[in-house]
Amino acid sequence: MTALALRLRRSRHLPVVAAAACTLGLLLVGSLYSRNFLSADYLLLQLQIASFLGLVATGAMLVILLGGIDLSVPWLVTVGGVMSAAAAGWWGPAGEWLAIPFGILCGCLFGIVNGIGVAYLRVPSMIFTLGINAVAQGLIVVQTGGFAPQDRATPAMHLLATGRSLLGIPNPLLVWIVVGACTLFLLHRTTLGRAIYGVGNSERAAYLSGVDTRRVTLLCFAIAGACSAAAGVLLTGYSTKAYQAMGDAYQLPAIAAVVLGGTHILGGRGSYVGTVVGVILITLLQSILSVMQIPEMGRQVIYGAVIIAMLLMYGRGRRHSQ
Amino acid sequence: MDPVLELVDVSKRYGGVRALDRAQFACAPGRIHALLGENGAGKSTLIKIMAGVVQPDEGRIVLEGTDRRFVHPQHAVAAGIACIFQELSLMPHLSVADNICITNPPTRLGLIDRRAQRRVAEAALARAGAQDIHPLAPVDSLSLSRRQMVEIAKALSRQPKILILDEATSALTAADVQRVYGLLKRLRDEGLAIVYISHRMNEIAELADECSVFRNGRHVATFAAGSQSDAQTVEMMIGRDIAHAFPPKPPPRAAAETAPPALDVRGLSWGGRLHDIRLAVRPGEIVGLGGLDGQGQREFFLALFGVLRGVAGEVRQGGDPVSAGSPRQAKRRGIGIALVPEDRKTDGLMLPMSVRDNLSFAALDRLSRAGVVIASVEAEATAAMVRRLSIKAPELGDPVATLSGGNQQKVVIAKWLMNAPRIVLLSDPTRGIDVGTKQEIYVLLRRLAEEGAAVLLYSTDYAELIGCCDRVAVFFDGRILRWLAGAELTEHALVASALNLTAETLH
Amino acid sequence: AGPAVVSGPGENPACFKPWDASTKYFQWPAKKGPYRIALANGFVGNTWRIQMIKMAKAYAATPEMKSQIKEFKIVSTGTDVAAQIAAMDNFINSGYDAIVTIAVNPTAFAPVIKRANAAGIVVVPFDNVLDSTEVMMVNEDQTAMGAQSGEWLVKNIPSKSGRLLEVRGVPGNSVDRDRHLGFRKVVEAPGNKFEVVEVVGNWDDGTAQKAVADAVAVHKNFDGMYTQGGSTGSVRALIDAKHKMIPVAGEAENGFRKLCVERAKDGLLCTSLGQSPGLVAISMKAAVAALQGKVMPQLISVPIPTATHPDFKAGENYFPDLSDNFFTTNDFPPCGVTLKATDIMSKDEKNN
Amino acid sequence: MREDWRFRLREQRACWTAAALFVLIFALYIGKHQTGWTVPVLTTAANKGVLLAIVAMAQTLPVLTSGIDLSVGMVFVLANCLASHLVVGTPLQAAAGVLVVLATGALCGWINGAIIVYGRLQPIITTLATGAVYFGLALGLRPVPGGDVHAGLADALTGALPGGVPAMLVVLLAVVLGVWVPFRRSAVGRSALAIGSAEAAAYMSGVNIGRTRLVTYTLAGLLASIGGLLLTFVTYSGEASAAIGGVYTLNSIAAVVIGGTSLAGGAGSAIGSVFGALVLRTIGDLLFVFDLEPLWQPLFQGVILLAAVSLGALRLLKVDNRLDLFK
Ligand SMILES: Nc1ncnc2c1ncn2[C@@H]1O[C@H](COP(=O)(O)OP(=O)(O)OP(=O)(O)O)[C@@H](O)[C@H]1O
Ligand SMILES: Nc1ncnc2c1ncn2[C@@H]1O[C@H](COP(=O)(O)OP(=O)(O)OP(=O)(O)O)[C@@H](O)[C@H]1O
Ligand SMILES: [Mg+2]
Ligand SMILES: [Mg+2]
Repeated sequence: MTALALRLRRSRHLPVVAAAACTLGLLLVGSLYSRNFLSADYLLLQLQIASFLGLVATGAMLVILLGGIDLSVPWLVTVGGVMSAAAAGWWGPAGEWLAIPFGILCGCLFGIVNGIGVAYLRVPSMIFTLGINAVAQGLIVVQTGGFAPQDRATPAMHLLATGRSLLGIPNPLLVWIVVGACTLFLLHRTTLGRAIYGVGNSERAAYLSGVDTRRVTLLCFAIAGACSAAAGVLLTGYSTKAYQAMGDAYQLPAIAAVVLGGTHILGGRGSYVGTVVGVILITLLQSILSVMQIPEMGRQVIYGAVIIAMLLMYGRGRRHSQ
Repeated sequence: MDPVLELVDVSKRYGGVRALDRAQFACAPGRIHALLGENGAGKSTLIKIMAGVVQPDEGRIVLEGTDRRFVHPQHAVAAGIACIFQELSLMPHLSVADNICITNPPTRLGLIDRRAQRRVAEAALARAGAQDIHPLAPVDSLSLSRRQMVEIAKALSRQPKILILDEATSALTAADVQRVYGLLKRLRDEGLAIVYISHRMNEIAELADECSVFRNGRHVATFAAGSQSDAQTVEMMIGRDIAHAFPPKPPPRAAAETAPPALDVRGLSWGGRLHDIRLAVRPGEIVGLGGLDGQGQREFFLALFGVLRGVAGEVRQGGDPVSAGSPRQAKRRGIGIALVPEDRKTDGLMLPMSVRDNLSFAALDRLSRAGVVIASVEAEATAAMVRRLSIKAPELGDPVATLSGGNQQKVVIAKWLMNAPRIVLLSDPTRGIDVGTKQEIYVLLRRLAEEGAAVLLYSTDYAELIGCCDRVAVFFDGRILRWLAGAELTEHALVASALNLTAETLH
Repeated sequence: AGPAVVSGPGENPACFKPWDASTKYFQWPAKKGPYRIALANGFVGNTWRIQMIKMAKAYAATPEMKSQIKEFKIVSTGTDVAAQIAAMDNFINSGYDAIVTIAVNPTAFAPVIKRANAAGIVVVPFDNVLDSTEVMMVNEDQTAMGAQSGEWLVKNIPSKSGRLLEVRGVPGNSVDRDRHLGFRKVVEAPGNKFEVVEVVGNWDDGTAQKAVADAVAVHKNFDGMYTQGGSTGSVRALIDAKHKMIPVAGEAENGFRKLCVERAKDGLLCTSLGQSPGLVAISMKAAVAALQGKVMPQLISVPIPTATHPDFKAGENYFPDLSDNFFTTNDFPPCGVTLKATDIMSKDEKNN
Repeated sequence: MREDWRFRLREQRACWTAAALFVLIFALYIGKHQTGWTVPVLTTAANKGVLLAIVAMAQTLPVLTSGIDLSVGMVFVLANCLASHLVVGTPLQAAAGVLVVLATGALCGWINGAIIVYGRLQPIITTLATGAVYFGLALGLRPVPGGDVHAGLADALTGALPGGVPAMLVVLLAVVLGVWVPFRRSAVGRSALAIGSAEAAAYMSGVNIGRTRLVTYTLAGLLASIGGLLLTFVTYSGEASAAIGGVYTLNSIAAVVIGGTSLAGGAGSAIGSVFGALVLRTIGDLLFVFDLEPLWQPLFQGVILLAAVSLGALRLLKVDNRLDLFK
């Protein structure tokens, strides 16, 4: 038993296994409250809802792997939603289909600015993305307040966010699966993926190995911006409209999910599978605490305590000079 | 005389490496005790144990007759042991005075008394013979040799009973070296026990009262200075004849002389740090860079590798001017430069990443199509490289941090060989590497050259330069001061030109 | 200084309706117009606030107000209560005649009101108001809003039993508390046998939609729903879950009302009552009246604009062509505030 | 001795830059203000500015050790809620309440430090999580806004002294002199800088790393709670608002950066952060003196914030060894 625990502790899969075990544990606790927590309906719904967070966390993970952090999530999600809906309004029927790529593109542009600030101006990501978040908010307030763009989701967006086109699997889950598969491929099979891990472990060493580390950073932030915006598009489809501050609920859960999935907050280490498990864990935790009507106070305390407890379980960090 | 500090049967392993193996050591007050041994013999580990930085796996530390355990450097400091580490332990953002008094500042009402601290620092600097250093200067504004003096002053300010210096003179200017000699002799006469590590035999001869030789983590012998000849001492350190450590050099070939140089540097300058460097290397040649540490050798490599901004001068390859604005350009097929940086832990490797990922990292462009790594090609290429350099790694998927230092260094070299470079720059590639591995690396360098690469080797180890290189350019203050080749290439000539003996009076 | 407490009745009681019989009346010394009026807003990043700001600007530009206002300045300070207090102080220091405000945290405003009174400045908090009888305020009765929603639900669930879903607002906010208490008082009154399930929706469509979806997935069946805000999202979640259509008491978002009309044939029964961004206009009007020396009730009760099935009328109390996020009720005829919805959130911007 | 000045100035350069930036912006603000340099205007600015300044000081301490404290805002809110319960009644009771509030803040900071030192977790994620816990506790204390505070104390601290000096500035000065200066001048404060500068070197020099971190985070918690206490005096009430906690945390980091402290640690000063905070606050105040469209105000603030934090990029022009970019 202890031997097994020790082996696990040494292997890189401990976070994934632990988070998965914790997820199962949560479901069991939930099922004491209501059988329905184990129903397929409920679980599929959770996966559908987790997809939104999953997309955001995908971008967040890329940035964290680099050793950065992206605090512009809330308003980039809103940018994605508002701009896609607006595009549908501007371009009429053609906008129907252009809307989705346009929204994502807008997020991507903001992501590129993030990347320029972090990679080329070398402003700490924590602070530059904070500034971009404020700018994005400002632009959206001006845009909705000044020009009253359309904010209704197109049918295509609605279908993408709530439909079930394949074997009863929610469409957003399909989207997440596709994005997740691409990310897995990106991280583990491409030169860019290697470069991301390299930069996260030691930007110096990666640079001296002939990697254009600034371009890698720029790309990751661009992808992160696009992921946030894509989540915004899906959310718009889900609630059939885009609205201000729709991304507020995603910033901290995304970071928490990535870290609970075993990605090192200082970068360079982590697997996407871990992030997937982390996202599901966080979504379930939020949902179960909500449905069990735990008062907000208790929810916050439990939420924080779970994060600390799990990280402590993954093993304490190494000491410095040894 | 009774020893003040005694280490009995101490052992220490780092992963697979036995840094110390039941080693013995004792030092007495009023004596300078030299620790001798090859790179990686375990000298630094031994003194780190004395200083409480590293905990021994087994063995006892006896201080003034009582068994002690130093679980934290503070305890050793409190016990009167002051240590100057090989990797300096200064805080670059803090001022000289802050550094000197970091653990035991003079206080008034619980707060640091800055005036008193300044006096302490001034006194310590004066004692170390470095009055020219301003106590309020931030350490990161000082040159390496000045920093080393600060480090010495810092150790002195702790009023130690035992003073340990680990290659404390490696980066000093000649004038400072003399000052430190005088200081150490004075301290010895005041009754301190001094442990002195150096690779320079002349320093040992001048200073030491006693010598202890270590080899591969074992204590080999302790004897009074002067009782053994240099040759005997070296024999003890290396365990065999030095001549066999290096592969034979090929005779100078007439044809090679006329071949166009693989690298032709003309008038390269950078800021105030590199001045008008001219140098040509032909394929098949190993050219050494000598001189004291920090005379611009590293910057020269960085300039060639495209890391520095604002480099003036011309670099030609096969007659065509080339310019690399970044390592990415420098490693391109057309240019084909590889740089093996001296600090493998921060610059050469991504420690938590697997051996395989590290090996293929610099050559991914060759192992991928359209940005997608072809796993089979990668596996084959890395396996071939592991065989070629006989890298000992239990599992290629393990983090490279779990390998021993020598094997890590091999990984750094291998990762660049994957790229089939035409010009290889190596910066102190054998630092902290055991004897056997070193020899393998020398053979490898020679083979690389024979295969047509041009090799530039910077080393702080004179024997290495003499044994390995066809020619050596001695750097001094950002210039090439002298070229040494053939019979001129002796330790004496290297040392003399490294210290720029004719210019010594200027300092 | 501050206003003198006088006896009623006050100015234009149809518009400035006193809260209840015990409401005091205030009178400030009359000042000569035109006046300098400020709006100290907190957060801006949601549709309600944007609509409120545009409403304020539009109302200030009406002929009626234009003649009375020399300068109208709007500052939004974000969510930090200290910054908003400083904004109020700044307006006081700069000698504005009246300050209209939505407090980030109303209990925090006592000291600033004191300073305003000392300077003879009329402060009119609205929407998120204070538990104070020392300052003139404009609001809808939040407890009554909860109670009214509860009553309507009880009335529309003949069995007076079953499971109700309550979607609450931002935790820690007094509006959330008042509406919640009002609602619970009614549905938990003797004679009713409801089981109430409570989730937190943060007055946000996305959050509410998720919370309702979760609740439906676990509890399967509800007989009625009260949602404090994010009503569109709450109903969406019912529709997405293919839950049977039930009576829903919600806020006054346009999207909610649109859904109510659309799904009425499936049995969705709605009442929609909400906080109107138009409160700002009434507050501005009240501020001007006070400055003119009129007698004003201390607590002005604005009627809760309510629309209940089957009285939803396109172009009147909901707007099929406008955004879902639009808040439907903006005009208050008794007050002469008759800004048309399309004037405020129209696509071709004229008043920006 | 002339050289002494040169070194002292160099050490304080970032701090002076922030101070100069503040003076510039504040002069612009006062110059355009309708009433200008008067006691009420200064008092208003001080009441708002000092809160953020103190939270920014709290943030500076962990940042100096190359850590970060994402829970400062939540400790600030928790202290506010606690103070609205405890700092009431007779002067003696109020004083006891103040002590309890400050002790609670220090305890929160100590818990952060203990998890970081003994649990060996990263500060950023540790404090993110503990921040949630502290907010939960605050919500438990104040389910809805309310409470009260000792009015005499509050009036005294938020008003102006007889000479026309805003009392809050005096409080700020007292905190600087009472907490920051002793910290900076003590061995433990210098150890904190040493850790941020080079942790391994500090360890080898015999610096007690664990204890230093513990003290640093504890003081950060204490300072954050002083901020929360002052917020109570400004608002006469307590409120558990996640939004406020978030705003103060993020602004405190921005203030630290604008104040010239590097997020990589090792160098910087809380005085710089104080000016950074005042700069941020004055940027907000510019909205009063410039007639901006209300809906353009958030954009204006965002752009200025972005510009202010990007100022540091100017130093890149001087870098001639690209490896220096990666430290
Ligand atoms: N080699 C080191 N490099 C850097 N910091 C160190 C090192 N060793 C210890 N420290 C710091 O000093 C603190 C106290 O060290 P100490 O050795 O007393 O830990 P400990 O409490 O004994 O650990 P454990 O609980 O694992 O036995 C550590 O938490 C760490 O921050
Ligand atoms: N932190 C460490 N982790 C792993 N291996 C180490 C570590 N420190 C030293 N070693 C290994 O232990 C052995 C002894 O190293 P040590 O530094 O004591 O040698 P040294 O005699 O001081 O050599 P040099 O003359 O190069 O300074 C070497 O093989 C080295 O690679
Ligand atoms: Mg050596
Ligand atoms: Mg050594």
